[in-house]
Order: sequence, then structure tokens, then C-alpha cells
Amino acid sequence: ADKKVIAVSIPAADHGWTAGVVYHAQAAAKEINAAFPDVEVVVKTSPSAADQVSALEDLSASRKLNALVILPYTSEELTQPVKAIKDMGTFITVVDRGLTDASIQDLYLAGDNIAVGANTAKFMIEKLGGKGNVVVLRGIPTVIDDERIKGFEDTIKGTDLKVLDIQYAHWNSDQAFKLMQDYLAKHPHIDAVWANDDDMLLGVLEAVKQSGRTDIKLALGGNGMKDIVKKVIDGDAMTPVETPYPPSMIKTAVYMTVANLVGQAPVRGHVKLDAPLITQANAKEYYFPDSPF
Amino acid sequence: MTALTQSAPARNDRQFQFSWTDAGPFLALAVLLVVGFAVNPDFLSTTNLGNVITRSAYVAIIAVGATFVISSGGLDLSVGSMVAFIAGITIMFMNMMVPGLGLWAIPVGMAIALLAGLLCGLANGLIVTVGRIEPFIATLGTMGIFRALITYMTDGGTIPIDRSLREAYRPVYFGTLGGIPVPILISAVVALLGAFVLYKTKYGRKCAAVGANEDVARYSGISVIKTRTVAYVIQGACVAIAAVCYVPRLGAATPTTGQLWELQVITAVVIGGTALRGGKGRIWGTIAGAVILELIANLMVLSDFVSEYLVAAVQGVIIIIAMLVQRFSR
Amino acid sequence: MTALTQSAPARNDRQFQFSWTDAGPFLALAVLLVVGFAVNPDFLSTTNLGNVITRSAYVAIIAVGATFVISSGGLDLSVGSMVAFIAGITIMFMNMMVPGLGLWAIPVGMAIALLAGLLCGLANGLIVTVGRIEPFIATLGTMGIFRALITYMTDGGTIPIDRSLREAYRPVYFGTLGGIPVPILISAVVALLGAFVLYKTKYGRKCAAVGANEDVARYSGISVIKTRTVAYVIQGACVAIAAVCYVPRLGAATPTTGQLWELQVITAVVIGGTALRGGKGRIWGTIAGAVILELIANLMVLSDFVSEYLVAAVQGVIIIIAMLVQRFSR
Amino acid sequence: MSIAARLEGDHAVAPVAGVPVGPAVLRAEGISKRYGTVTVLSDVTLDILPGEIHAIIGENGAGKSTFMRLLSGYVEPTEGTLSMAGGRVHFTKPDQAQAAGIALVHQEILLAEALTVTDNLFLGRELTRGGIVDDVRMRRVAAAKLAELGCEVSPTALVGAISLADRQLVQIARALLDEHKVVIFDEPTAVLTGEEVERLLAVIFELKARGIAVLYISHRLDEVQRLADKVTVLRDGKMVGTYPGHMLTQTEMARVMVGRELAALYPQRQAVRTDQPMLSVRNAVVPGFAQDVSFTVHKGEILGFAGMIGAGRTELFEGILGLRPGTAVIELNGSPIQIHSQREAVDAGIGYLTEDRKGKGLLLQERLGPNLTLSALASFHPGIILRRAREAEALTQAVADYDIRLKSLGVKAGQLSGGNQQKLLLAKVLLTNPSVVIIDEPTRGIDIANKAQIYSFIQDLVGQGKACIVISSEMQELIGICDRVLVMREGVISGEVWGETMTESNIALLATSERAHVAQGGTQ
Ligand SMILES: Nc1ncnc2c1ncn2[C@@H]1O[C@H](COP(=O)(O)OP(=O)(O)OP(=O)(O)O)[C@@H](O)[C@H]1O
Ligand SMILES: Nc1ncnc2c1ncn2[C@@H]1O[C@H](COP(=O)(O)OP(=O)(O)OP(=O)(O)O)[C@@H](O)[C@H]1O
Ligand SMILES: [Mg+2]
Ligand SMILES: [Mg+2]
Repeated sequence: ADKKVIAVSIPAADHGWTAGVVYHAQAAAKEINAAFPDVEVVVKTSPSAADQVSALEDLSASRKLNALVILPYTSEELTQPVKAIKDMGTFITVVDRGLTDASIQDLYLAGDNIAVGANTAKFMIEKLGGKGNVVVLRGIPTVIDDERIKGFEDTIKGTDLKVLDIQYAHWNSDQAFKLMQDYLAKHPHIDAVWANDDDMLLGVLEAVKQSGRTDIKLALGGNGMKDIVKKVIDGDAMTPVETPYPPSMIKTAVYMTVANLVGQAPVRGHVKLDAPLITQANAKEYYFPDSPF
Repeated sequence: MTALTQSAPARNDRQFQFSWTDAGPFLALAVLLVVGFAVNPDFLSTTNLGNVITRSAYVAIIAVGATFVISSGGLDLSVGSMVAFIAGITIMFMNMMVPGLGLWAIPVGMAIALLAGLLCGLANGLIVTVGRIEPFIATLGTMGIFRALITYMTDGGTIPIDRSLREAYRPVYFGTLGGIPVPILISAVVALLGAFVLYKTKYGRKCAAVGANEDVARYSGISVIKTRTVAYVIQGACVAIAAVCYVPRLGAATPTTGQLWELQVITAVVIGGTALRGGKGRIWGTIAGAVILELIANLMVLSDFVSEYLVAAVQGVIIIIAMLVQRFSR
Repeated sequence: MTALTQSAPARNDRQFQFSWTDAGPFLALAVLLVVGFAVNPDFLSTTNLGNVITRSAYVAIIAVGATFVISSGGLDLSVGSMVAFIAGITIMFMNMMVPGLGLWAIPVGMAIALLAGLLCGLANGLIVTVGRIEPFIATLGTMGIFRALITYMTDGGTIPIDRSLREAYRPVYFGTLGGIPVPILISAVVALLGAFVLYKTKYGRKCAAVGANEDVARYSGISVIKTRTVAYVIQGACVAIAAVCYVPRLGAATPTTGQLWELQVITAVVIGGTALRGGKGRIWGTIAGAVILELIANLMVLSDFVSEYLVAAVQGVIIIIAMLVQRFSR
Repeated sequence: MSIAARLEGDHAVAPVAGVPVGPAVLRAEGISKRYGTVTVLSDVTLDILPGEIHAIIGENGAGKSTFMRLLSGYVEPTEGTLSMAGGRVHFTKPDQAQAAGIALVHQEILLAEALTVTDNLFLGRELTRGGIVDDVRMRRVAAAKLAELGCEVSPTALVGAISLADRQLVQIARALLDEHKVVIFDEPTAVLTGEEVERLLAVIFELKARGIAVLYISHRLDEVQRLADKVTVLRDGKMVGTYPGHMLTQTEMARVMVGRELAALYPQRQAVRTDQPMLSVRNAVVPGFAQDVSFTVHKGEILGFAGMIGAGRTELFEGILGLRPGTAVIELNGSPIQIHSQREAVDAGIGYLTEDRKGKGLLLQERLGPNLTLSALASFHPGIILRRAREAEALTQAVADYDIRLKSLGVKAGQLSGGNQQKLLLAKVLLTNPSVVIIDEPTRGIDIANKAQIYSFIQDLVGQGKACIVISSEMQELIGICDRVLVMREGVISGEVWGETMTESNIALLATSERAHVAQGGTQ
């Protein structure tokens, strides 16, 4: 009998978080291919939006897809191409970034980037007593980055928390290291640092450590990298909390899609993963020492 | 030593000789098609090949311009960012004009795109020629500038095209004319024009002369500055055309649009047989090069041999092998 | 024969003449320092300058190698990926050897890094020279290959160095010797060695000759293949040294390590006064170029003039202006 | 009356007075040219009349080429003015001069190697039909123009692939393509052989007949004597004078140029030739250029290679020395050796001086010292470190030995005059101290006084027990210095002459005719 084909289209592993996505997607594919003989999960990564569109065309041109699980690069750019696939009768699961036309999505599973920024901001406000100087490191100019920053900035509005500086560090530890060194040289008093991704936080921490400065009370990241979660578990003073944005959501999505395809229970709708703060109390749940991320 | 041999090696006209160098890219293309078929028979399906060739249209169109720049002895690293910048401008203007002009916003927007392309190309050209800065550095600089401008225009996010234009604009990428996808037709027209200008006009000769030997060109009364600047302007026009075709495909411009296309474009040109040091341009080879690159990427997706992580490595190896085959097929 | 030579006073070797072209990068550096101070007095603080120069050490070290490759008429786009790959290999081996060797894993790992660098450089060199492939394309290919290999080695994530080595290794980046940060010392040594080889040895002569005119070099009995390959091997060694300094900075290698360094390296070399077409190398200019690049980035952060979106644009503009100043300061 | 006497007083052959007889087509007045502090030309005034062949002669570095570049817009004068038909002109670019009707054939070949012959010929003035370049017509015109000069290259061949002589003819054809008022030839015959020279001279006479003014620079004084209506002599950038051409003998010309008495051109022959074979080459094949060539040169012998353009002499030796693909069985001093690259040749003690000094001989952008020692790096700089002081000494020595005229030791090789570049190249090759010296066109562009010196060098070399092969297109030169001459035609050796059979007519016959019945050989 013909196998049911599920294509998984995700960004290429170009930094820590996407690497986590690739890791979990492949893990899911391996487990499902072994467990369900009549299902075939194919994982394809693409290094850019345009490549992702190409990959969709290629996958759908060469075989009939029963389902597509996609983590789109950007919403706008992928909407039409995904619609084209849906029009061929494919079940569409969208992960993380919603398409601009929500009716295309049979199943939508998302993290909440605004909440990532907002929750971090809330914690900072509370911890610093509503006032202080903050520097921020942004990632690559994309929607994710934009939403996180928006969540953060909207939340601190009206408080005495002041953003001294905000610059791009491209979700890259090296650039974050340099940027943090420069922030430290420029601003004599910094209370807190927020790097909206843990790769960048690693660079920040090195720079702070090297400077020997004691004014920095908080250095927070985001995404739930294992090294950072470990810090939370260990009760690190500077990084006491973490916001998860688990790359494992792709795995959840693949499983749900399979369930829809082979199971008797139709799975439809809109699932939003929360971005609760990871604290020392619950950190163990978020710790995956074997993941590359 | 008295015998006087008569065997006179006749000097041959090279004119009609078959040249392996020229045929190289097309051979490589053929080999790739055969390999592709062996890996996955679907590879040669009309849909798949149609998709791949349509996709290669952008790079092909830009690479036609790059053939001019490179054969005139220049280089342009800014084309990828320029695509993003021009796509951004085009969308912005189209969206602005929709309320007043309705669907007429599309052709007017296209004209604005072309104008923007010409101006960007002119800027590159003048910095390189009048400013006498190494093309590599000059266009690396403008690459940063264009990329920053699109980031600024999008506030780090995306500029989507107005919904009301979407459907009307779609055919520019997705439509067909007489069964042939529109982007393929457009790139064919661009290539034909490019080949005509490069091979059949005085400007084409000047371009090659400037790339081959600046001194000789100058002494022959050819303005090196003018010729090379015009090459950059042509490049700008090609980028604009590519951007105009690109917009309907993804319906938006983002700060990551067109990233690293410059490398693909240059690779296509070189695989096509144009020498990076200038003096020789091969439009048709360039087109073959663009298709080859897209085919390799397609093959990577269709085959299941390679770990996701190693795709780039395999692509690198294939490109190097393709170049080696070309070199030693003589 | 009356020696007419004597009637004209024989001027001496140019040796002691002041050359604006050569001084260009250093002037640009000086201007930048003054501007920086005007913008933000903290700019000239010891800590800040120390940080910036230390940071520029990697690019400087790699750029010394690139000066050889470029002055011999080559180009290497793979250096950024090569740093990541070698850093990955180094960490992997060090971690593997810790149980057996303890802290000795560090020097042994460094030796392995150097070996890996030499081999990577050799591979690049052979593809370019024996394979006769345009350096641009050949090293673009190996760039993809190295990048894919490090992605594969890290599973797309990071390879962190063993905790037990971390503290012992840290001083290689963070330490000072006689008050001077170790990376600055290392890059000074590399630059001195590079300058010695390029200016004071036979090999340096050959390198410049091959870059200036391959035919003349060949007719003078210089092996173009050997000379250029060695330049790539030197480049590999420099990359290895940079990687060895890099590892202690963040204690890990990731698939994004060294991304786009190749462009920075080439920019540093060209800003330093080395011509991309080969034949002339300026080690000290290169070092100045590397520092200039890092200073510009630093200045962008320290000044408050520019929107975060436009930083890249301003950098591009400054680089172009710096080159223009150099060109027209004569 | 000796010329010396004439020069001293204002006697019979006084320099022609400044006022021209007819209206000058081109007039240069008070021209000076300085590079930095170096004066290359000072206060040169010259009238060029229509239909006149005006030769400019002078030693290497006298400023001839600079003057010509100045007349044709490649260089701007520091002082002085140009006028054409009475009106002031000022050229800042060569195309302005061309538009005004002045064309220059450069001393150094200036063509784009990556382009075809036709493309080069029509560069910047392509023929078009309705805006489209008319390749067919251009090729036809090119072929016709080249045929007129006796050049047989295909109009579609890449310039990079044709011989130096053919390139020179292409360059000449390029200058003759349009109708000009003044055509300037800067050493056009340096790379040409007898037959081509004759053709060129015929073309020049035809230009004259059409009323075109011709300026002609050459170190081959016989040509000057045959052609020139007037001869202007430059010495160290200054005008010595203008003389009516037919009244000067070659010796007199030489004397005016140099400003003193000259010794004999060819050195006294010494019987140093031995029968001990030094270099022997068997069955050399260079695909496309030479088939099955064998020869031997002995210790103390000067062996000449004669032939027309395209005979394949250069390629034969490049093939033998591993500079291009080819096979040969080579014995050096009786033991077989293999040569795969120039390095191996140098190490074995074989030196080769290329005919293409600009493209293959010197790094034009490099200073003189590094150029001088480039071939001899291994022996000159033992160890790894460069011996700069030794290099500087060697340069000073070479400048003195080879009489390289320069204004400063710090100049780049490309700033030397053509002849002085040639001397530097010779010094470079001899610095490797080879035991067999192969010299391709030894005196290309060398003035008469220095020619004599180079000949005596060659004589000295064989005197030291070396062997020397001289490839030359000047038959007189071969006859003057060689012990024996091999003649090549179309890639094979068509004959050998020595002793009394070593005459111009015999060599020319062997070099050209299909089936030459030439008395070969001779008695020693
Ligand atoms: N660009 C330059 N810079 C400095 N000196 C120069 C430059 N060009 C030429 N010269 C010098 O000008 C002098 C005259 O050179 P020119 O080429 O005119 O001589 P020439 O008479 O043509 O000699 P030859 O017979 O050897 O060709 C030489 O000493 C040369 O070194
Ligand atoms: N582009 C070409 N393609 C094929 N054969 C060529 C080409 N150019 C020259 N030849 C052939 O090469 C041979 C040698 O040419 P070349 O003129 O270099 O000889 P040469 O004896 O060194 O002449 P000279 O030294 O006087 O220039 C001739 O047989 C000629 O027909
Ligand atoms: Mg001259
Ligand atoms: Mg020859």
C-alpha cells in the first residue's frame, strides 16, 4: 500500500534554536518512521525563505503529500506557496509563525514571541523594583525578533526601566560578546541586560565576566538553551530565570499531525504554547542534556 | 640536413572550431540531468523541471547583468541586497499608489523599480570608476548600505504587498504564456537582449576591451569610466527586473530577502565560462550556470542521501567537480 | 663608452621616501581615532581600545595570511568557515584527550589545530593551482564544505570545550603578558613573521612575482603552482592560529562561528593597501585595516547617532569614504 | 670630409634650418617633458612636412619614444606647444590626436590579448550596419589589411595566441586602418624579419606618395638610410640637429647619435669554437610549431637560428625548455637530462632570454633590483633571507656593465626605455651564470653602440667556454657574430650554413623557398 507522506519543512540549522528544531524534527521523523510502517516523514531544511518556497515546490512536485508540517521563515512570504499545497488536498500544520491567511492552517501550533519579551520584562521590572538601566541585544531582523522586542518594550512602558541601548547582534555569540564589550565601555552604569536569545547571552556573560563590573544585576536570555537552563537550576544570581521557547514544539506538531493522519481522532485548531518563566523550581522539566541546544 | 620538408602546418581559422570551453557548462548541465534522473526519476518530470527553471530565472536575470560587470573587469557583491532594497521600494510605492491608481499601481511600481535599479547601479558604477575603489570593497560597502536600508524600511520586519494587488500581480511569477512560465520568458528576453548587446553592439566590444586591458581600451579612445559605469547600470536594471519578478512570488520584502544571492550570481557567471578577471563574457553559459546551481539544490531536496547538515558541503563539492570537469574536458 | 648615466645625478633607492599610498591606512586610522574621541571621549579609554584591538586580533591574524594569498594573485573566501571547522576539530580533540592527558590536551590540541589548518590550506591551494579553478569559486566551494562540516560536527548546535580545560585555556584570550593582552601579542608575532617572510625572504619575492605576472615568474624559473599553494598553506596556518586564540573566548564552536569573517579579512587587506589583483602585499597596512574595521564597528555602538537599523549602512559608507580618502590623499 | 669635421664646424651637412620649406602638418615647439625632477626631453622643436619621411634616431633612453607619445596624445608635455597646419593643438588623450589625424605604432605592443585580431584592429571604431557590429565586414577588411603587410594570422585568432611578430603587424595594421595625416612608427621592425621589413618599407613609401607624413624611429640604421628624407638626432633628451637623410652614412649617423667615434660593430672573431658538444637536442617536437628538430651546439660556439616570422624558432626553444608542451631528447655535456620547467633548465645551467620582454621578461611594476635577481633567486640569495645589499651591488654593477641608462636607481622596470629594459633583461638572464645561453632576439631595440657591446658580451661568453645560441631576425647580426647558422622554415630546419656560404641571400633562400637549392655548409 502507498505510504502516507508527511513532509516537514523547517529552517536550516543556522544558529542554536534552529539547530534544536532540526534536532527535534529529525528525532520525530526517526521515531515515527520506526513506529508507523505506513507513514513516511521526510524532513527538509532550507537556509532562506526563498529556498523554503523552492523546497515546497520540489516536495510537492515529486510526490503527493498527505500532510505538511511547516515552520515558515516568514509569514508573508510563505502564505501563498503553502496555500498552493493545501489546494492539492494536503493537511497543513503550521508551527510557530502563523500564516497571514489563518484559514490555510488546519492545525496551528505556536510559541508566543510577544510573551517571551513581555514575561522577561515583567520579571525585570519586579526584580529591579521598577527602575533601572537596561541594554538590549536584538537578533536578526525578522518577525520573531520584532515580536519579542515589541513584547518587551510594550511591557516596560510606563515604568522607570530605561532602555539605554538596543542593537543587532544577529543571534551570534561572537557579535554579542563584542556588542556587550562596547555597551560596557559606553554606559558606566547598567542594571540589566536582555539578549533575546541564549546564544547571544553566552557572549554577554563572557564580556561581563571579563569586565569585572559589579553593577550588572541581571543578564537574561531566552529560548531555553540547556546551558542556560542549567544555570537556572544551579541558582545563578545573574541569570535566575529563563523564558522557554522550546524548539521541541516541532516534534509535538509532527506527532499531532501523525495522530490526525493515522489515528481516528481528528486534530484541528489552534494551539498556543505559553512562555512561562523557567525558575529554579521548574527548571528540571526544561532540561534536555542530550539536545544540541 | 639538406632535405627540405614541405609539411607546412596550415594555420587554421578558429572560427568554426568546436570549443570545449564554450560547451563546458552545457555539458555539465547534461551530465547533471542524467545524474538527476538516475537519483530520482521524478527529477525529469515537467512540473519539477518547470519549477526549477522558473526559480533559476531570478539568478539568471541578475547574472546576465553580472556578465556585463564581470566581463568589463568589475564585480558586484551588492546585487542580493539590492534585490531586497528594490523589492522593498517597489512594494512601498505600489501600496502607496493603490488608493489612487488601483491596479495601475503595478505597472507604475514596476517603472519605479526599474528607475531605482538604474540609480543603484549608477551609484555602484560611479563609486568604482570615478572613485577608483576596488569593486570588491566598493560593492561590499553598498551591499551593507542596501541591506541596512531595507531593514530600516521594514523596521526589521516585513513589507507585504497590498492584498488588492496580490491576485493581479501573481501571474508575473505564476502565470504562463503559451504554456511557458512567465519568469522563464522574461529571463529569455533578458538573455537575448544581453547577448545582443554584448555580442552585436559597439558597447559590447568596449565592455570586453575594458575588461581585457584597460590601457589598450583607453588608448583606443574608449572611456573606461563610461563603459564600466554603464555595465553597472545594466546590472542595476537586471536586478530591478529580477526584483519585479520576485515580489509576486513571496508577496513581501524582508531584510533577509536575496541574502547571499550575490555569491550564487557570481558562481553562475563563472560556471558559465566567463573569466572573473574580465575580458570575456558568455551570456548563454551564464544562463546554463544559473540553471545548474538551481538543479543542484533541487537534487539535494529530491534525493535522500545527504544529511541535512551536509547539503552545503555536497553542493560545494559538486560545484568544484563541475569546474574541474570543464577545465579538463579539453 | 661615455656613461651618460653619470651626467644625471643618480637618485637613491626610494627606500626613504615618504609614500602617501603606503601611509594611507595609518592616516585613516589616526583620523578615526580623532573622530572617535570627538564623538565619545570613552573611545580612547585604555579598556575600550584594549578590547577593540584584542578583538581585531583574529581578523588581523587571518588577514596576514590573506595578504600572502592575495598578493600571490589568489583569493580565499573560505577562511571564516575554516576558523569554525578548525575550532570545532580542536575542541573535539581536546575534549577527547582530556581524560588521558589532562591539561596537556591543550598544547596537543593546538598542534592538531595547526596541522588541520595546514591541510585545509593545502586543499584550497591544490584545488586552485593544480585544479586551475578560479580562486573565487574554488574557495566558495570549500567555504560551503567547511561550514557544513562544522554544522555536522555540532549537530547544528555547539561543541563546548571541556569544563576542566576552560580555566587553564582562558588566558590565551583573556590573559595579559607585561600588561598587553595575549591575542595582541600573538597577532604582533604573526605580523612580524609575515612581514619578515613577505619582505625579507626569497619566498616573499616569488609570491609578489607570481601575483604580478605569472608568465614572467614562470620564465624566471619560479613555480607558480608551488608558490601559490604555499600561500594558501600559510593562510591555513594563520587561520589555525586565529582559531586557537578564538576557542577560549567563548569556549565553544558553533555553526555560526566565523561567519562573514572572510569579507572582513579581505576588506582589511584591501583597506591596508594590498591590491586585489595581486603583486603587492602590505602586512602592516593589513593590520591597520583590521583595526580600522573593528574601530568603526565600535564607534557605531559608542555613538548614538545612528538607528540600529542603519548601522550597516553607516559602516559601508565609512569604509567607502576611508578608501576614497586613501585614493585622493595623494 | 669626415662627419666629425662636419659636425665641428658649420659645413656642408649643417643641420637643416628651423624654417620649413612648405607648411608643416605638425609642428612641435620648445617641447620639454619632466617626470618629477627628471628631465626626459628638453626644448625640442621639430617640423613635420606632408609627404616626408622623418626619422628620429638616438641612443637608448634618448627620449625618442617619449617624444612620439607626446606628439600622439599619450603623454602631455611639461612645456612647449604643438600645432597642426598652423593652429595650436593640445592633446590630453590619444583619441584626440587620432581624430586630428595622428596615429602611433607603439614600441611596446599594446593589444588586448584576450580579444581576437579583428576586435583589436577595430577597437573603439567598430564598423556597424544599422547599429549592429558588422563582424563579417570587419574580418574581411582585417584580412585584407593584414595581407597587405604579409601577415597570415587568422582574423579570428586570439591575440594572446599569436606570435610577437604577428602582434606587431596587427599593431601596424591598426594604425593604417584609417586615413591619417601623420603616422608614427616607433621601432616597428624590431621583431620583424627580412621579408616583412621589406613589405613594411613599401607600405611606408606608399604613405609618403599619398602625401602622408611619416615619423620613423629605428635602431636599424640601414632602414633609416633607405627611408629617411630627414634625420633628427636626439641625445639625452636634447636635439642634436636635423640632417638631410640621403647625406648621412650609417657610420655618420651612429657618430652623431653617440657623439664620439665608434668601434667596429662586430667583435673580432676568436677561434674558441671546439668540437666538444655542449647541448645536443634530438627529435624535438613542439606540437603545432616544430617537428622533429635536432641540433647540437658546441663549447665555445655561437650558433645562430634564422627564419621568417612563424618559422617556430621561439616556440621550439620554449618547448625544449619546458615552457610549453613539447618533447625532446636532450643531452648536456654528454649526459642526458630532462627539462620540465624553466627552473630545471636554470639549475642545469641553461639560460633563456625571452623575446617578449614586456610580457614574459620583466615585472614592469617592480623595481630594478628584484627584477635583476628574479631568475637567480636560488644562487644569488643562499639561505632564505634576501641579500639586499648584495642585490644593490649587483644592480650597480649591471648598470655599469650593460650601460643601462637611467635617471634613478629607484625607478620601476616599466619606466626604463625599451632598449634599457632589454639590457636589464640580458643582465637578469646572465646573473644565473648559465653555461649554455639561449638568446631570443638579443638586440631588439638596442641602439647601435650598445649592440656592439652586446656582441662582445656574447663573444666573451663563448670565450669563457660557454655555448651560445642566438635566435635573431636580423640576418646581418647572425652573420656578424655566429660560427654557424641553422635556418628554420615552418617548424623544421631547412638548412645550415657556415663559413663562406653564410650569406644573406643563402639564409633568405633557405628561410623562404619551398625547395631551396642552396649550397649549404662551407669551409671553416
Ligand atoms: N614614466 C616615467 N617615469 C620616469 N622616467 C621615465 C618614464 N618614462 C620614461 N622615462 C625615462 O625617460 C627616458 C627616455 O625614455 P624613452 O623611452 O623615450 O627612450 P627612447 O629614446 O625611446 O629609448 P629606446 O631606444 O631604448 O626605446 C628614459 O631614461 C626613461 O627611463
Ligand atoms: N595562433 C596560432 N595558432 C596556431 N599556430 C600558430 C599560431 N600562431 C603562430 N602559429 C604557428 O607557429 C609557428 C611559429 O610562430 P612564431 O612566429 O612564434 O615563430 P618564430 O620563429 O619564433 O618567429 P619570430 O621569433 O620571428 O616571431 C608557425 O608555424 C605559425 O604558423
Ligand atoms: Mg623607445
Ligand atoms: Mg621568435
